[in-house]
Amino acid sequence: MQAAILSFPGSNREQDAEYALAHVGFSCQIVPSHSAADFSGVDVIVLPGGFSYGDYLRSGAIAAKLPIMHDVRRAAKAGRYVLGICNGFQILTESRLLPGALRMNTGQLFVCRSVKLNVARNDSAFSHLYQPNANLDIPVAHHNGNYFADPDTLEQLEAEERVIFRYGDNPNGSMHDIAGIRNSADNVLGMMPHPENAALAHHQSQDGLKLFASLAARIGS
Amino acid sequence: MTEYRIAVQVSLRPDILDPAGRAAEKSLQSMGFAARDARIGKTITLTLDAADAAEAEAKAEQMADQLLANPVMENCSITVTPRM
Amino acid sequence: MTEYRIAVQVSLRPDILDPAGRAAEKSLQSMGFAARDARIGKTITLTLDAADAAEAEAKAEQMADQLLANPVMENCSITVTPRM
Amino acid sequence: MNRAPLLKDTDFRQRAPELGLKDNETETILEIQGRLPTECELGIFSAIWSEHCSYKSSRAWLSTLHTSGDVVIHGPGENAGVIDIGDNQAIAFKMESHNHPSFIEPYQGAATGVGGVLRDIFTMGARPIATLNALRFGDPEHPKTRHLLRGVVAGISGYGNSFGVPTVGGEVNFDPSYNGNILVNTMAVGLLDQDKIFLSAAAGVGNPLLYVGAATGKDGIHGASMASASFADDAEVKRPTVQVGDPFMGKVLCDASLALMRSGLVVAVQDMGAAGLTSSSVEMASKGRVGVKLNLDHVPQRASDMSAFEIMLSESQERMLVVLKAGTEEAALKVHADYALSTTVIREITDTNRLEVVQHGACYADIPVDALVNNAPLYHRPYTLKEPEAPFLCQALSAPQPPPLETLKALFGNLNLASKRWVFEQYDCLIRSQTLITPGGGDAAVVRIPEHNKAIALTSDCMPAYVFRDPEMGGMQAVVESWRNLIASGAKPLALTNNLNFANPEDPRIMGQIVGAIKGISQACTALNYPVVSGNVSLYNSTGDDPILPTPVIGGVGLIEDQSFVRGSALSEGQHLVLLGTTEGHLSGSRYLEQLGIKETAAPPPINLEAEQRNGYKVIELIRENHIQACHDVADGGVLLAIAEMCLGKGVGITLYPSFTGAEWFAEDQARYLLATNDLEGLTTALRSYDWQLLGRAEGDSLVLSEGDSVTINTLQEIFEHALPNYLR
Ligand SMILES: Nc1ncnc2c1ncn2[C@@H]1O[C@H](COP(=O)(O)OP(=O)(O)O)[C@@H](O)[C@H]1O
Ligand SMILES: [Mg+2]
Repeated sequence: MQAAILSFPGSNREQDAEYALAHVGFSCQIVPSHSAADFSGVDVIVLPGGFSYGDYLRSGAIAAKLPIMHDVRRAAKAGRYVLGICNGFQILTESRLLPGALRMNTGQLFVCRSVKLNVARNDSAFSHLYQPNANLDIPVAHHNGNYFADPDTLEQLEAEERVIFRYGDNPNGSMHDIAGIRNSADNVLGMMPHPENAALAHHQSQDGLKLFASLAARIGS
Repeated sequence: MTEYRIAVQVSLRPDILDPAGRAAEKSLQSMGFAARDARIGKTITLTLDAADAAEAEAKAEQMADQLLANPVMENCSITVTPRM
Repeated sequence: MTEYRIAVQVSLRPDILDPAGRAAEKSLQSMGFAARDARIGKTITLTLDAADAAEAEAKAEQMADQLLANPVMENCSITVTPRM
Repeated sequence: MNRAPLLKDTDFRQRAPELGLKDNETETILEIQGRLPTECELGIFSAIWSEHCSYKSSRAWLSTLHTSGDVVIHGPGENAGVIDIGDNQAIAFKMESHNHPSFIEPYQGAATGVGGVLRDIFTMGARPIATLNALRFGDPEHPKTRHLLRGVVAGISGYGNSFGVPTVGGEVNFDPSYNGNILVNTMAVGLLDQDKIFLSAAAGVGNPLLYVGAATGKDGIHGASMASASFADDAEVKRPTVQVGDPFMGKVLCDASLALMRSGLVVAVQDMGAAGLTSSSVEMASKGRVGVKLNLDHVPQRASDMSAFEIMLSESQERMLVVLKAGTEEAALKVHADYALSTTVIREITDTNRLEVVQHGACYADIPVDALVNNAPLYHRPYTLKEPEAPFLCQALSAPQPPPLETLKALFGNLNLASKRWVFEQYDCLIRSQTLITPGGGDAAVVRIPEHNKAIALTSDCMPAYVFRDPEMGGMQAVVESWRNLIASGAKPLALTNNLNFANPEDPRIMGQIVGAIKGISQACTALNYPVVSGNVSLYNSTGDDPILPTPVIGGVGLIEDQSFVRGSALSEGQHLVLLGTTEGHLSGSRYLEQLGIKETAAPPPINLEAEQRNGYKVIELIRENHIQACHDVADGGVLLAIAEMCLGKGVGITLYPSFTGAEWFAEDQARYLLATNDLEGLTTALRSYDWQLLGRAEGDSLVLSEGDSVTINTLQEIFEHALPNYLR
């Protein structure tokens, strides 16, 4: 199983993602974002956390305009899995691979803490190993994690059952407590919390591990 | 070619709550100013060469659409002034 | 008392580094726009009651000085328009 | 080559003091140069001889610190201290202040403080793995305090989180003495291999000198000197401007620098910190006993009209100087191109031992480096040591005193003791995926070393109220408290860095505080074999005539050889709680008296270094033999507060047996630890011949005193957690 972890200038959780992916059996390569990429041998593309381009202008906005995002879009169309975590989620919305936008937290402060995360759907490639409605402890670490979409989009997301994770104790003002959503083909997931920081034996929680394991199981089967 | 100074004013769509504006408003009020309806937007200013004002404006609009504003949540308005 | 709409434009002083402006400019350039000297400022708009425009402007200046801008690194300019 | 105009004698004598130079220093410049200097030369002298760069008031005393030991690879003098943690690995660490800039512009001041100390770390070839910050603000009700607190914390958060280094610990305190002069001290910690340490000594005549990173602008020109103003005709242009941090560039600079160092092309590296290009080039030349020739025309510039003086003294951020092996320029530029980082050759290393600065074909400075460095002023400033008063013990308090639980609640609501969650939740403490103990979880932060079973513990400590009452005892106390915090988290203390924040050293009483504190630090370090490997001195911290409390902050690093030794401070249901150490009832400088509004200046709790060693080494052993499962040192606030803090961790209550009464609960005697155990018998057997007492057993949901008074842990939790957010609402 092959994972490609994109590294944009200013990404900083590439290695955190690699530790968790490697733990469930992926072999990982870190792919710099400055040239075109060939994802044909890759099972999952990960857009990691961080501050791509300093998060200047808007989080994820500048990274979303890079040519490599065309390759990501093509790979997603071809059915490869794409996982955007935190800044990765912001890049996915800015590049319209997922709907909506991530605004500044209502509290206006960066927030790093463990949150209660509810698995709203466990029928996804990214969540099928979780119990239905499982409650997880997973940390967030972001300044712009407040999910926003217009009413029609929200309605559509709910109707199509595309909200995969919801906050139990909403840390940022996200609409509908949205913490993570998928595309309709269920191969692209964006989420603000950091499952890779709740995955290893020495972490305070291991509740994020099943996300990576779900993917591994789906790809391996 | 003329040099144009472009200002792109980006503001949150009016139907969207602006917590930063609210916070500034509250601080102002606690300092004794009876300010209300405060909103915070941003202004990107830049210089551009173009044949005429119409071209400058068209380019500015493209820049705003493609990068400077996110239509999911933001509106923008553009002013173009030739640079002397 | 009249209602006034106040806009306080806060921009970094020209000799101060603006990393966000730089990043936006570079991105625009790599998208094919020949933009230069990009700077990002913010605009605070709010509503205020005052006897006349002069009072509104004076109050706006105080607000800018005391909270909205830090004069060691920012300049600001104020526009006041009566609200119809 | 033409020489830039020399200053006229009258201009020289007028400008020198404006740049902070004293008369005798001005004369020395004339002697060294054998003529009047150029404006640029004068700027260089004043920067290198500023208090900040030359340590002219403190150097004589700093040399008395204990700086050697088995673990020390590089002590003070390099960009950061470096210590041995086994397996050919080392830790580089350092603390730096950014006090004055943070008062002027809290966000950028604090942010650039973080950026600066991170550069000190990666300049040595180390990957930054953690930062801490020690913050001191004025009276909470002072009109500026909220704004400064918000701005500083946001600045640290903004820089550190984006750079991608976990901020894992620190301290936040309030005292009116900081009203006009806050303290913002940041500690950075990096990991590197012992055979890949980079130093700043330049070498190799003819080797190219590389300028890496951000362009030079008119930022913080001459920030290193206390120069007030007006070098020029146009005051607006020359007004010292604020430095703006660019964490994105900082991270790119770090990644690219480490890559370049791995490439084998690099001879020496130096970051541009205070006094920018001046101090970095002088330092590289001086350490390597070589000369440096700079062509300023090749220095990337943000403004078009910068003078040689401005370029040499700019404190623009995110810049480094690198000496390359001859002929490797192309290869180096290629490494940097991969990171989209701009790099330029700005000339070379020479054999002249002179600093030569060229701009527009003219020579703007030509100074002998050895004379510049060796003749830096050194002052043995007069000092008066404060005679400590008699101690203040519990017995001296007149009855009646408030019920202990009322005091406990009041203390938890005191911003100095309340939860700092509002602060540390703004810091990403998890990035890198290696943090084992996060803020609030234990006495020290603990960060794992990847691919090993070991970890390091980190802490920062100081009790200014003690230092004020007895500088020597207070200096010692800061050292032993950091030592205890490391031990309580499961570590063996290795070494420390320090940030000595004091007021005006020209006042003999303040100089006495400096001397006393350094003596105390030195004694404690020697006794505990806990050397100082790096540090920083920040003087002239006062508002008008009001000095800050003397604040020598200690940043400690310890090693946990095996992750199973890591201990948090949270008590678990069923555990027994034991106090190790002796309680005599010292109250001076305590939070208790502060809370009661009792003003005194009596001697602070004394430090007994033998008792510290005896108890500290015992706790190290108890943890390794797994006799204790959680541990917490008793610090300000005393035993009852420390017990309550242990209860808050997991929300478990405790029933206390008869032990202390009244004010004794809040005494701040030193060398004490709270030990939580599942196996009381094993622990007490191991503690035979130690002074200990059994305090209680963890159960229920309340803290219950033996007299029957009780308070629910929930109540305490609410007071503790809400104090700071309510204050900032
Ligand atoms: N500025 C800060 N940054 C990060 N963590 C902080 C800061 N201030 C306090 N903390 C954390 O809050 C907790 C409590 O701080 P403090 O009361 O000073 O601890 P202690 O008394 O145990 O040394 C510690 O874990 C400390 O690291
Ligand atoms: Mg403490």
